[in-house]
Amino acid sequence: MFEANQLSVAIWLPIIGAIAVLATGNDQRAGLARVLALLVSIVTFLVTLLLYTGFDKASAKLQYIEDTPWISALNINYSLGIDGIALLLILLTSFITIIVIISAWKVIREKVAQYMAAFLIMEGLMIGVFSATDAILFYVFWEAMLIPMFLIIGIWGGPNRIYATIKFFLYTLLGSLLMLVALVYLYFAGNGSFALADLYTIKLTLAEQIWIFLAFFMAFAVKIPMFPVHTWLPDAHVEAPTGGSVVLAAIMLKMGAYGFIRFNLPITPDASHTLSGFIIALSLIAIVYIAMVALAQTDMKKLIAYSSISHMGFVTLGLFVFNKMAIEGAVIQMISHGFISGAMFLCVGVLYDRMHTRKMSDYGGVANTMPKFAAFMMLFAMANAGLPGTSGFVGEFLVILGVFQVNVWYAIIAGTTLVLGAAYTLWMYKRVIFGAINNKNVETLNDITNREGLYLLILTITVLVMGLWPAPFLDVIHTSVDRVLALSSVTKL
Amino acid sequence: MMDSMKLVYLAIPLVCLFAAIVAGLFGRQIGRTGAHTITIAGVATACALSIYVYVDVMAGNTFNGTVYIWGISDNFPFEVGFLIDSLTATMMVIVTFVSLMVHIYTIGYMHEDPGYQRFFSYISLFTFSMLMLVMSNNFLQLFFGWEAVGLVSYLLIGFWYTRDSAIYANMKAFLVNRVGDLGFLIGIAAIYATFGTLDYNAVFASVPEVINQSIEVIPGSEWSIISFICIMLFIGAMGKSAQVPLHVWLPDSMEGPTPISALIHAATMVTAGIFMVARTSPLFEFSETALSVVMIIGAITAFFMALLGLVQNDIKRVVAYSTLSQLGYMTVGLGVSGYAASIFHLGTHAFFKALLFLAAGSVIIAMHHEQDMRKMGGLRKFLPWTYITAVIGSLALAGIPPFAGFFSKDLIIESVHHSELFGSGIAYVAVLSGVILTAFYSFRLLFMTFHGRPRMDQHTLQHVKESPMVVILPLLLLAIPSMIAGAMFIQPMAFSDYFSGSILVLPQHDVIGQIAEHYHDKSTVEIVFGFMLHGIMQPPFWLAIGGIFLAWLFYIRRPELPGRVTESVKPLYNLLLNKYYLDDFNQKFFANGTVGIGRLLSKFGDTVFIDGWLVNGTAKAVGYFSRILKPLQSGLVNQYAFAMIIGLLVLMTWFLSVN
Amino acid sequence: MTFEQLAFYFLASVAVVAAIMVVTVRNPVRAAMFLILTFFTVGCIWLLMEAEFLAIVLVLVYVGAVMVLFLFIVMMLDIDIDQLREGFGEYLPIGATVAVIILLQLAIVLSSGPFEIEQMPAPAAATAEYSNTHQLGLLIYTYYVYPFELAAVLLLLAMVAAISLGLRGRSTSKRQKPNEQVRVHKKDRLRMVKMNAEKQD
Amino acid sequence: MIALSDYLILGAILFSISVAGIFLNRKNVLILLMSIELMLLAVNLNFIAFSHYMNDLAGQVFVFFILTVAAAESAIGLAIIIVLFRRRHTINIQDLDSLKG
Repeated sequence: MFEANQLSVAIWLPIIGAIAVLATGNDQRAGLARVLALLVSIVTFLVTLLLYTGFDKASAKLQYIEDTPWISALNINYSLGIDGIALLLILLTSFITIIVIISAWKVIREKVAQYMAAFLIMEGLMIGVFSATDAILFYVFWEAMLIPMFLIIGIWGGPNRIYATIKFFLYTLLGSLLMLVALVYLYFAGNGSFALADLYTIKLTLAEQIWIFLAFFMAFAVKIPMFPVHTWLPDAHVEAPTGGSVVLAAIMLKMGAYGFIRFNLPITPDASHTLSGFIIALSLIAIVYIAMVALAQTDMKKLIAYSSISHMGFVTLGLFVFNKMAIEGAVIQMISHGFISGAMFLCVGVLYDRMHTRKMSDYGGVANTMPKFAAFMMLFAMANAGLPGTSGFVGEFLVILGVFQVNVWYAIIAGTTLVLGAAYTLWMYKRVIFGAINNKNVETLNDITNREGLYLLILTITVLVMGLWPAPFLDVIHTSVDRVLALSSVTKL
Repeated sequence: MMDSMKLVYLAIPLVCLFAAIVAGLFGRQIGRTGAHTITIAGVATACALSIYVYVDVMAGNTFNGTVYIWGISDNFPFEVGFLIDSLTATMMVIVTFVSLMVHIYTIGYMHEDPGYQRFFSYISLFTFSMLMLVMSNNFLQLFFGWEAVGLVSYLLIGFWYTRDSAIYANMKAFLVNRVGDLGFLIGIAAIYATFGTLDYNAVFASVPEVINQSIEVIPGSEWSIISFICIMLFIGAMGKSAQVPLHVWLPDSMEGPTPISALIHAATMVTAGIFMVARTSPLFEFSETALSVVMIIGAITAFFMALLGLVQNDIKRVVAYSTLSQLGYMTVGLGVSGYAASIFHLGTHAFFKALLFLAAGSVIIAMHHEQDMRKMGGLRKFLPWTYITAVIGSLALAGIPPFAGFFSKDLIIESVHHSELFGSGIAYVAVLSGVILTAFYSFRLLFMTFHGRPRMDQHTLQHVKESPMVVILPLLLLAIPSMIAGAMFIQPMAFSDYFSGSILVLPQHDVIGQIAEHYHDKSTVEIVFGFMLHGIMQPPFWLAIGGIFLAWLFYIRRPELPGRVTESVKPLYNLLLNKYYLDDFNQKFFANGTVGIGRLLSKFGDTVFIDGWLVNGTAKAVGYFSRILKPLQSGLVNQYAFAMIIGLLVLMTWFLSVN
Repeated sequence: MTFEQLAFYFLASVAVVAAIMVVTVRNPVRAAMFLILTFFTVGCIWLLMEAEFLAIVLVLVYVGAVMVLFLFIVMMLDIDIDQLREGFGEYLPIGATVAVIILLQLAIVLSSGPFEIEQMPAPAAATAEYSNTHQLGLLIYTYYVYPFELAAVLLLLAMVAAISLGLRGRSTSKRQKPNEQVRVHKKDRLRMVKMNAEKQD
Repeated sequence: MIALSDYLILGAILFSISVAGIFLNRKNVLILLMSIELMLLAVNLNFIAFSHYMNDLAGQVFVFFILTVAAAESAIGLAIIIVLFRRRHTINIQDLDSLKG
């Protein structure tokens, strides 16, 4: 029973748990809500960990398949199944949720149960997105996920949150509606099925493929986000509470890239090849342009948000050169960026909780009063700059190695992130952490508490392990990447 | 047997890492004594084991094996592994020995600093990283160590993080290095794309197969793939080994505490580039273009950086520029295929330059952290041990026989002399003129600091006293190899098949082989004396003597001369004082330029264009049209009814006209 | 001209004239009365077409109930008729034009042939046993039973809605109004009066 | 015999009159409602005529439902007018534009 429905358990357990958390009611029983939420998230993580241990790395097939009719009139099924790429992303999701719940422990004091529940619901929906193998099911999870995020930013966010939420919502909705159009077209163009496996076999002309590609592209590019549809991200990050930023950066951005892997590459392989130059150009612009924009930021969260966009440029670059190493690098970059950007936002959150400002000029010399924190943040900053030995390096390295085999200049331009990424990250670090104590507020800062130390330590270990020994992460995706490459190299004309 | 050696190899870096972690994470618990005890014990162990490994390698036991598989991608296993041969073993001994000396010295130098434990943790971590770098058997791990030493260097330059100049310098160092690393990474990518592997031996073995392959980087011009790879790798080396124009970070790195200037920015890390080129000699040998580039860059560095050393007044900066210049010598040596000479010089330089830095540090301690030489003078009497060791270091640096520097530097100069590579003539001139400059500035330092009248204020003068034993001991221990290492190792390193397993020199490039012909079939003692005798009859020796004499003339005999000379060549002097305006240029053009472009893009690209025009523009357009259409929504029911009826009318008319 | 035709033309012309009066008279009461007349005559015309049940329903429901309702309302509300007539005829040209065009177009369609007596002969008159009501009932209670139930619900709903809309709470009741109680300010209830202390002797 | 078209033309005339009525009475919502009733009557007339001539009772059933709806509509419409008048003391349509865009 459990084995056959393990994915469903991973999806619905946090959602049911969230209802239980909501049932604890108002803030008078906030403590209970916190403990319950943590328990639910840990159990979910264990469930997803079992997915990993039971996963057959040698098989290219989807695993943990479930298939139940849902709306039989339209031949829509509740069908789930994962490959190695989805597996890693699901693990990332359940892992980050635990971190987010711990990080919100003392910080969120109002509407605690609702906050925790929103994250748990989002966790379930995100796992749903990664495991859906029916396009409509995917779409439903995809859209439903917007709601908790919308609420998280809109309720627990900063002063300008309404603008940010509306921008976030409209941007992403615009994209996803086009995706729905493409899905409906495919439904009629094919044999009346929304199952991904069926969509992969539809014959399409090049013109059709290009239109469908562009429709999907809008949905996923907004989510990633790619230049030039990226401007919602800095605003959303700035206004979101720490946990919201973490989930947004760590997981939601990955869905766009995941969408490319699941939809664009296999459904419209010829268009993907035709338009790869365009995507690569956008990715390279993201890497260089956004890195430069990041240099100009004065707000820490904005800077990290831009850095996320720049790093996601590597993911799209890796995906569209159709080279196995580059795609594996892109997947690893997705996972690693989940940890690192999450950690960076948590670091900013630690500072924000104490000083209630994100402006770098309000800081300076934090290392004097918060040495432990400075050490943690140094590590994450270095990981963000892609230092070997941290997880940030693995993805970038593999992508550059893969891309070089395709084009020298792509690799060189992508490589500038080595300099620019280090420049903006370290400059921020220099302005915030180093230096003499800048003002009275910094002088009275307390170093991190045990709780903060706990989650930063967990992330530190993860980042280092992944950097020093990425083999366990790479091993599960080989056959899946082979499958993606095989699907994307078959012409559909 | 093999397994136990494998354990030894593993233990050497890991013991340093372990010490670093303990000192770093539990610094408060174990206290200052605990911190320096454990790290020194760690490095001493590593040093002892390295010597053991060295002896073992000399006995012919090399090793090449995998420690663990880092990850597999595209069916290629990226590995972490060790390659232990003569080159590695030599580097290991140099690194661990200098590191051990610096560890001991630090006890005295940093004893008042609140970040004592942190400092020990960092330098142990550095030793670990450097060992990983030199022991690597593949390019990936090389890059690991490469970046890791860069990180520790960054941390240590910014050790006193409250100083603005320090945190400026460390960021500069990291970023300039990163520019080099970009080239390095592209080089590694090119290697993987060409050879399908990153393992040294596998790559080197298949070099002849790809020798005719080319790559079209700029459309229309085909480059040899080997040349491309080598030049890219060398760009990495330029960053790490501070070759022009990526040298700008090294003088600024003197903001760090002196022990790390000695360890990282003189003896070991900056020579990583030299080591890397020597290690990849089987690639460089097949590209004369790349060799020429290496040689010319090295020659430029050697000469022009030496010029800058003439005008510096900060004691550490003089030594820093001399390091730059000496790195240039090593690079020239690489360029003319005298890898053995370069590694030889690397070794002797590590000893005498660490010695000089530590001696300078000792002076700085005595002067209460005053570094300006114009406020020193006459310290000979107060700091006898420091003085003696500094003299030994300076003589070695100037290349006076029989000190270590003479042998290695002369070997490089001779190699350049014998080279027939494109540009070797200019390089020869550059390194020769570098000799006189080297001698001049190193004795200028010596004279200004230790001789003449004391120029410091009375208060400081009264408190000047010789440094404690923990400071002097490393000086003495480094002075010994600075004296004898040259004579001891010239025969095995240069004139035997010492490096034959690790460095490849093609017969047509074998300059050292040509030199060696003179010393064929001679005993070590004969070679040493023969080499010295030969050296005394060559221009470099006399140039060095001339340089020392000039320094004596300028700073002892006629102290008013320097002022007069600088007056007469004011523009040149200013040019040198401002370091050829390179720093200003970099700051204005690259740093400010990039940030400026970033601000511009942020403001106009993101805020005005995308957000302002595209995003909010769409919203505004919608709003504009809705305002136009708004009056239609009058709220009056009868108007809506009119509209419906008129619509009905239109539909009916259309229907009628169709039928 | 048969009797039927005579009756039809008479009733039709009365209906048209009454309809015109409905939309043109000033007084709503009169308009309502004319509307009743229109309904009545049209009901008679329906009788001509043997739709007895609906004709009766029309008269009963509309004339008897709906129009009475109208009249009640008109008389209940104190309407300023003159003001409501202002601007009457302002749109007469366009209104008339539109009406005439629609009429013409309809006439073109209707008189174009298919509805003439030749194409659509009048059915034979029903026999005496034929009961329109019976037939309709058979249909409604069998085939259309669900819509019929729905219509019943709809009417109930309309009734409830109309009552609840028109219901005015008794003003004498002592209901509490918490929202107003909460919104009360001190100054609404409390007045500070300055008084000189009076000496008590 | 009376032709079908006669009934239909009568319906058309009644319909047109009510259309004109809507144009003419821009202010009195009551007469507007009456015009709508008139319009429905015209439609019903058509239904019954067709029902009669095509010998199909479905048309009459339809009229039946239309009458139901129309009754409900006028009941609620009038109730609304009462509430409206109570609040605004007018039934002038020109004043009822609070839903203006």
